[in-house]
Amino acid sequence: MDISNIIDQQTLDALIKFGINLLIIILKIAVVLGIGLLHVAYATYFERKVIGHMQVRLGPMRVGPHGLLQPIADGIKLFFKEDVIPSEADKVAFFLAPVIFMAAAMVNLSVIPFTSGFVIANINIGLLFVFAMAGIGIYGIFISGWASNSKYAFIGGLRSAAQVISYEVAMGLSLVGVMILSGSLNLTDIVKAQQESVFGMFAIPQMAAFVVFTIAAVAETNRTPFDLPEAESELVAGYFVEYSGFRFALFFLGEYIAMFIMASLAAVCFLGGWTLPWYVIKVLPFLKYIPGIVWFFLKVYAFIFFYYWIRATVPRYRYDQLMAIGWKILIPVALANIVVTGLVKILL
Amino acid sequence: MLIDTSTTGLIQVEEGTKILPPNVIITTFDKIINWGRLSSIWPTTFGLACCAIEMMAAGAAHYDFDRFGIIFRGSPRQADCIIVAGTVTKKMAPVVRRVYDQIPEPRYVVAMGSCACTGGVFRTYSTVQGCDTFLPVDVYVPGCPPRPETLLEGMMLLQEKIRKEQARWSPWR
Amino acid sequence: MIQREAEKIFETRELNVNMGPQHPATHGVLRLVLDIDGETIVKVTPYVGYLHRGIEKLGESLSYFQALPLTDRMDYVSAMSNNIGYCVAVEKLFGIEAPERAKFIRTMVGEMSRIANHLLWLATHALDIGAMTVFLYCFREREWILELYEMICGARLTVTYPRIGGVRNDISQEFLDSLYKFTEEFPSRVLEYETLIDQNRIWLRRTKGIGVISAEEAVNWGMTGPTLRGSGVPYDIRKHMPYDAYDKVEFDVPIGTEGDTYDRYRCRMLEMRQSNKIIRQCIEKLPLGPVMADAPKFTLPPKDYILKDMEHLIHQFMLITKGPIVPEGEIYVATEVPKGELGFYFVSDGSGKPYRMRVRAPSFIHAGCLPRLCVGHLVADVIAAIGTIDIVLGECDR
Amino acid sequence: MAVTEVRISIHPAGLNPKDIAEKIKEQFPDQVIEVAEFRDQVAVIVKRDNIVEICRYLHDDPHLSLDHLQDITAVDYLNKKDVRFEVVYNLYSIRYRHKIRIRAQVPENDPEIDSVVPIWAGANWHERECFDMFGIVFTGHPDLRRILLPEDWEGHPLRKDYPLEGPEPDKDWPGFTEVLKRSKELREFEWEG
Repeated sequence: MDISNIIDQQTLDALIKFGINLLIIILKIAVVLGIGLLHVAYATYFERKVIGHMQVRLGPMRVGPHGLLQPIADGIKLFFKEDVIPSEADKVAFFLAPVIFMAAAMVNLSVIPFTSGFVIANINIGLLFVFAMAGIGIYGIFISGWASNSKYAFIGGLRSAAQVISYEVAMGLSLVGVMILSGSLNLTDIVKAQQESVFGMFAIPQMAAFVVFTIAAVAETNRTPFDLPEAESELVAGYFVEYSGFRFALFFLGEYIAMFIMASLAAVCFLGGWTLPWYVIKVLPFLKYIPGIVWFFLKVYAFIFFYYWIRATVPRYRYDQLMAIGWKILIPVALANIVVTGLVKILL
Repeated sequence: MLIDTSTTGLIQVEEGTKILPPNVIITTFDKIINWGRLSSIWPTTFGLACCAIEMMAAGAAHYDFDRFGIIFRGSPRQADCIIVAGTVTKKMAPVVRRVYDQIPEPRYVVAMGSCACTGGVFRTYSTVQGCDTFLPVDVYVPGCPPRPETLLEGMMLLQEKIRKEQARWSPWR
Repeated sequence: MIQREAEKIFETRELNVNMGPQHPATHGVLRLVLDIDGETIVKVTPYVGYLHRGIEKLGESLSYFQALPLTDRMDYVSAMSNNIGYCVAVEKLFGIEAPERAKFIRTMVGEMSRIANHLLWLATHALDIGAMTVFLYCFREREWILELYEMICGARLTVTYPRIGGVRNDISQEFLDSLYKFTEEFPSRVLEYETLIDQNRIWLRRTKGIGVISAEEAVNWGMTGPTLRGSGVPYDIRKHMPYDAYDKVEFDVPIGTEGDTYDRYRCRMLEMRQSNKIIRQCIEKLPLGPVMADAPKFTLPPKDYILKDMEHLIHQFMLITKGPIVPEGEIYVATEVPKGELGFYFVSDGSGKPYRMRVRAPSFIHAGCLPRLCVGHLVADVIAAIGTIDIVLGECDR
Repeated sequence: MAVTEVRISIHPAGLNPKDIAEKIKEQFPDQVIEVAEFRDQVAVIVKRDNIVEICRYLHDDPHLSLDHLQDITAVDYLNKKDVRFEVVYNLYSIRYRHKIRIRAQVPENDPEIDSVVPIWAGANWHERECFDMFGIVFTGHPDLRRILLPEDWEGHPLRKDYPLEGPEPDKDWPGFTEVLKRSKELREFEWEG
């Protein structure tokens, strides 16, 4: 039977085009997912190595050459570990929490432009989407804290919810300046706007916003010095204290992916994404032959390295101090930055 | 190679014990999983007495447990092993047992120090004479307290033990 | 009105949180039950005794010489100081005195153990507050001290190097050289920790004004050591009741003013420097001579003789198993260990075993002050408070 | 900087402990039973009835000011003395640098003595330990529970008639025997399937 008898040529063309597009998207998802998971595995290794060397020791050495197989061994072990569900736990919520946390972090990968044209979903509200998903991620933390039926997890969940919500305000406000300058919420457009700007990257005109963003990003991902939800010396492991085996691994994955998202957001919104500022290329013209994705990942990993560096250096804030910084310093600074940016934009 | 159907069936060894006879797939799986387990033994942060200091020293810069993939986890739920580092008193015994019960399978016990092995010098009313009275100990590390190198040796013995395990990942073992 | 209605339906209670005995921040097996209102501490109830091994009872069943190794296992972080405390007390009971060289050696190794203790304290205190790198740095220097211990007695942690009436063996020139090198290097290492945390804003905010206790109250609670001196009370047994060679060396005692966690932290940091100074003076002033008191009735004969002739062997056997003949009486002798005042109270009934051996452990008293230090603060400050009083549960529970 | 280094002088102790003992004798003539001296340390043996008054006098008197309570403990003189227990207070004055030891006799059939917690807050845990180890009851103590041993432990270990190795295995602390029993059960547990 001939297909053209049923549907006309035009529809067929559209269908084939749609099919190809779908295939490309699936391929892209596979690539991004692969990158994401590999990143998580080796981000833990990277972290242990970096912090190890900062602390005058070596980090993993024995598992594979220079401990390179360490994350794989950890993964295998966690996968084959017994899955303990506390008898008093809320079972459905207990199952759901790590999935929500992980999924919310993973979905964010879809809007991150890795290089020119390589983005799974080039939606025009990319920035908002990231915030929305970060907001959903809190549910994972909060539900896990509630469902575990453990006081430590509960306190951790409460702390985390309050912390992430208040720092999301600061982070959102810090990015408003970027939005004003680029006139778009689309992450690809933001990068392009930076390419065309005089400064080459928004980190220079938006210095204050960048600082606020960096601090808020650390807080948003519950990392030292804002790692109160999982403060090891107070709450043992915080909201995931009762999770074992692969469920715990999911939280781990989610955390490192969230870190990756924050780092790439910083790279995209402030450091020019996959592009280099024009003046750098003018001075060192050969650099433009290096593909953009390399620059993107360099910027992302530099930011992640900064995360680790902080972790190895500073002590932990107390809960009320953390909130005070968020509400009393970061948000006013971000607001002032918006006002100044707006005025400059109108006047110029 | 496919599995020979005649050998995959469970065979009765003795009343109540069922084992899966070793074959290529099983042993390969064993190797991979055992390798994963022995390469990342995470003990709980659980110090009881003097030996805990040497345990900390073993985790610190000079001896660096992290080289072996050993990192301390605060929550027993995320740990694989408990290092009973120090004297177990009768008051503490229920707690130690409880921490052990909270660790998900497969779990291992390392008795570190003379006190944890036998009670040591403390043959008194309040001391448990060896934590093996209520815990299944895998490795005994003697010494009062054992040096960090000794503890490392103990952990490597535990690794050897895990390497020889058969099908601990399946219900038939 | 609505609120009152709501209060009828919903009851609000303090959340009751159990911390420990298995908890990363309780320095062993301390158990705290916290009643918290939100994040504020309403009530703290410490439970100790999870490491109660019956050392006092055991000491009463052993002769004076046999009980010495038990003191290592009390405060295992600074075992040397505890040994010295025991030996000083027993020597006073016996009425003998260690020779000059032994006194200087003891002062030296005692101060080494003070540094080792404060390093471990700083390591865990900083780790609890979140500065994890300080932990590793401190352990690096602690490891150095333990290696020096190994040079003199072969053990790292539980040394049992001081003996009743002196020390076990003489020290070598090689050890003195290594120790001198350590004292030259150490102040720069302390500076390294200080660059990491001393003026760190987060550290300051976490420690200033936390766990404040006034001088009168601190004395009333029975605090001793750096915990007391942080409140501004100049009480240091090394100065008040000098033992060993402390009256022959010069050193200052750091005193705080505010009585908060930060002042106690500063006190200990400065104490490390002072200890370093004392060690140097001991090396410089170290006299020649024997290291064991010439009192055959009360001290063990040298090992060489024991291995060679029968009389000394029998003598040693009798001393160890039956103990020396001690005059009847009672004695309380305190020494300044890194954690505070370590007192030994002996009642002797004339036999070779103490009739009553009582240990006044500073950690025990300090753990009792925890509720006083914590109430009204936040959960995170409990961790800082546990760190600041520097307790070791082995000593606390005995 | 808030923390300063001070040089504390090494000067001789304040009052001679014998003088302090004399003062106590003057103040409480009917309370003091005996004054014992051994190696320059003086102990005043007193009756237990007015121990709080004696301690308050020693603590508050401006010339004595024994503000630092070093230690409270007890000694069990089973078959050695007529009065079985003695509660021992070691006191020290940080300002004047003198010390004294007070020993209060507590009979076996009525092991009770007044608590000194109102004078020294630090006495709290010392007295709890005494109660735990000797079974001496401190009346007026705010929170007299066992401290080192579990609450439902039987016997007082530091009494001389308590065996060093503790009770027989079957009479052991129930918390521990329960653990042993449970671990034995779990060890013999048969896995199904």
